[in-house]
Amino acid sequence: MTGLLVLAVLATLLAGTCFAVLLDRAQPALVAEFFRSRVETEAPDRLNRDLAPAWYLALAAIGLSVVPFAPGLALIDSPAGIVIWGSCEALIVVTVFLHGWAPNAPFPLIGAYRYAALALPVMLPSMFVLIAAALPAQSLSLIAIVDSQREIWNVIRQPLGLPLFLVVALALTLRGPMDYADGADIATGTSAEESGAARATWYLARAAMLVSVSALAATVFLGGPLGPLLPGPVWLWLKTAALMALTAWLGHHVARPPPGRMLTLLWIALLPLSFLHLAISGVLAL
Amino acid sequence: MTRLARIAASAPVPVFAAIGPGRQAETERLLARPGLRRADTARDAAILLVAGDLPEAAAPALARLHDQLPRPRVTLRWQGEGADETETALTGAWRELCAGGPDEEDRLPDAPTNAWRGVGPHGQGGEGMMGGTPYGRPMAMTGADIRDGLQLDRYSATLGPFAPMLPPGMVLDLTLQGDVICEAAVAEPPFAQPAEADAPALCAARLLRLLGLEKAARRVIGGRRPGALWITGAVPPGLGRIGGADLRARLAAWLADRPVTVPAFDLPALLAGAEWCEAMLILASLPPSELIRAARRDAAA
Amino acid sequence: MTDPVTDLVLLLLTGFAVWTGWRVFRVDSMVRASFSLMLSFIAVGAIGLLLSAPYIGIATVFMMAVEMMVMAIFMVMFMMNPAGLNPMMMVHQHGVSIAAGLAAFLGLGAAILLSAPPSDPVPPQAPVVAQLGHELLGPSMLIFETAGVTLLATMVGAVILSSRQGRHGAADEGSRPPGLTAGGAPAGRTPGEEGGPGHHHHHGGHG
Amino acid sequence: MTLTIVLLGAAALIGLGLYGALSQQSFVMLMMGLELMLNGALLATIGFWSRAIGGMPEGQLLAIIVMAVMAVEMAIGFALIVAVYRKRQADMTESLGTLKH
Repeated sequence: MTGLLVLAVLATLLAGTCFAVLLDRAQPALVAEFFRSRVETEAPDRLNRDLAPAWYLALAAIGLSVVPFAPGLALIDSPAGIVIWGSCEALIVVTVFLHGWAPNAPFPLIGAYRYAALALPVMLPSMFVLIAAALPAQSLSLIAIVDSQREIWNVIRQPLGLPLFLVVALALTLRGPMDYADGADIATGTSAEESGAARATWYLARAAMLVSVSALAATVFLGGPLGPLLPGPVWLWLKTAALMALTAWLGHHVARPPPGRMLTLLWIALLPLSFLHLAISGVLAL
Repeated sequence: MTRLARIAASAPVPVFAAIGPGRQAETERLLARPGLRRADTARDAAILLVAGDLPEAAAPALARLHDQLPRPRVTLRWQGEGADETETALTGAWRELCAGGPDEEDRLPDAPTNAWRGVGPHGQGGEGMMGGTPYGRPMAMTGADIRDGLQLDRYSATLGPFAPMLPPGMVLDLTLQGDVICEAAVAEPPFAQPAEADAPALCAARLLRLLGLEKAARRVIGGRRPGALWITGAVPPGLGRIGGADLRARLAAWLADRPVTVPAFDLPALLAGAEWCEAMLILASLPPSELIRAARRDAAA
Repeated sequence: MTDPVTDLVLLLLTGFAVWTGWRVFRVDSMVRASFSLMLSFIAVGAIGLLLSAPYIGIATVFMMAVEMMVMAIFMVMFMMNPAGLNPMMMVHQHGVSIAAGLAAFLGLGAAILLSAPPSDPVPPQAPVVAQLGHELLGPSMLIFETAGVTLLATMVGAVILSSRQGRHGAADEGSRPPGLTAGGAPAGRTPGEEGGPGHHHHHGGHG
Repeated sequence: MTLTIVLLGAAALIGLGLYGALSQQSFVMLMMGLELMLNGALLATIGFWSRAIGGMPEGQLLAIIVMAVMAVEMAIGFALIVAVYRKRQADMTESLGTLKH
């Protein structure tokens, strides 16, 4: 059974990554990247530079492996599944920072700094939203959260949850309005010095992360594998794909404000909003 | 030509443009075509497009830029030809590259441009671990902070003339704390551009690119609606205010296809204290003609 | 509960935690120092998982990743050599410190080896996370709430301490208390007697 | 056996942390030493809770408290560093002869 689940996680990650690349219409450009060489910077932190994409991928895999593929069936069946996802989020920030730190160049470092400054406040709404979803389930386990949505999905029971989490998803996958690590104004920031396979791997890792963020959102807000007729995994894949498409669309079609403005929005608007969301969900869950 | 290489060749051509005097508008329109992709960093490009005749002073910078492109790479010069021939030339060159065509050697030796000149216990220059100019680069030193007085390290750098986020030809001497610009001085004004560079569509597209809306920028240059959300709302109100109008107003005017004129302004004062992204937005929100006039004044002074 | 495999993994994880903790003071790059400390914490979190404390273990990873991120940012802000491009050893009273560290380790180690702690492992399949929750919001609620209030006070205090606005003016200008008599000399010491802002950059020589 | 390994590891971490806290000149490195000691304390707490007291919930509570202490130490520590640096441009323990202006 475990072997089957490992296979399912890896297959989902692989297929989902391909789907994400298709969503960005980036497949030929991606292939082309692999034909190109890497340019060395002066005195880089080689270890971290080479490991950052690998860590990003690994975190995507871990994040996906807490997601139940069928009711009561997840690879990592932990009583604190949501906290595992939370630690993945925290480690993603570290990974992106290292990716910008490693090349020892100004624009990547600016990107890394910006991302750290923006992602830490994003972490708070994410935690509130996830805890709010855990309240009706009376458990931190994602399996219990899925079971708690048998009558009514969280997206209806807690309408603010999914929109708030989409912001988190954009931040974790470095997309569009939340792409403060790799923006155009700093010459693609943490990737500014990367070329060839390294650049392509970083992009692939971001695509893989889009898969696991969407899968988690589908589990927490759309009932994950729950659904009529079709088997559980299929429902999970369908919902994940839908959320991936939505996130990618937002990434391509929403403008990115300067960091200062976004910080203000995060602290002044999003944080109180997620507080409110948590309070309401708590009262409703009583 | 292998199958993979054929797929790669079908990708939009990654071009990094070194735009010369008078060629900004044409180049921007050319690179907005669907078959081409304007790389945000030289590392992401395969073809270096040199548009127009660059002044002699820019030659060393061009050589450095050329060496920043990852190999295999190729340089194309765009003199008088029409946009269509150039597009065909670019696509052809890209095909050749993917098929393992000719590559270009580095133009500069892969060595520091300046001597090491280090003193101090570890030869990094300056006193102890501070100061000094190893390899001709000034080490970061603490300096007054313009926001809340926390005196952290200042990083000084010279940017341009081909920096993708700056107007072509512009060279800025910047002093940064983190991503906040403490001091900005114009070392070289941008290359002269014809009035066509002030076309509302092009100006709007420059801002849209900085706002992370690559596709919208292409659409606007193609004369269509940007088709994106929260464009003017994303710009902080009151940013880059010159005379009556702020950046938001100028962007709105350009999106409505109305030309914008701004009264005379002091560029360094406009940039000092701005966060990096805001500063780049401000630069892109000034019509090239006005920007060039102001920059020339500062460079002369 | 003492199956050799668990013990071996434990041994490896503990060794990793200690080794990364040692690296913290050996690497030249401050960022590497922060993140090797993070690795040490992550190893401890993994040990927690292994010792059937899932929530504590994972929460450790979560908290420490964020904390070390902040730590790294402060490192780059304040250290003169964050990238570790130059070798760096900034220590004082080195011998004493080594002695104290060794003494602490040996003392505690001796205590551990000489004493016989009771062996009463967690019953397997015990709902430890639920137990923790009920404990936090049940018998120990007061402790839990106190911790919460302490954290709130910390936030307020941290903001006050780090903001520029001092009690009697901008902090970096040396906020001066008002005079004891109207228009009299400010109370307290005058700035610059000792350790005033003459101390620009002691970094020299700490190579 | 298990408990002994864990406790010895904790002791080593505490020793290392003490060394760091005493020897480092930079405030930030000094705080790393403190964190390391707390890390050892956390490890010992987990070990005892899991192997010596039959999983009494109070043990986990103590671990939570240790983490809260870490958070407080970090926040106040960095706030103090910023406050001192504002006044003295000093990030070295030696630069602090006095705690007044």
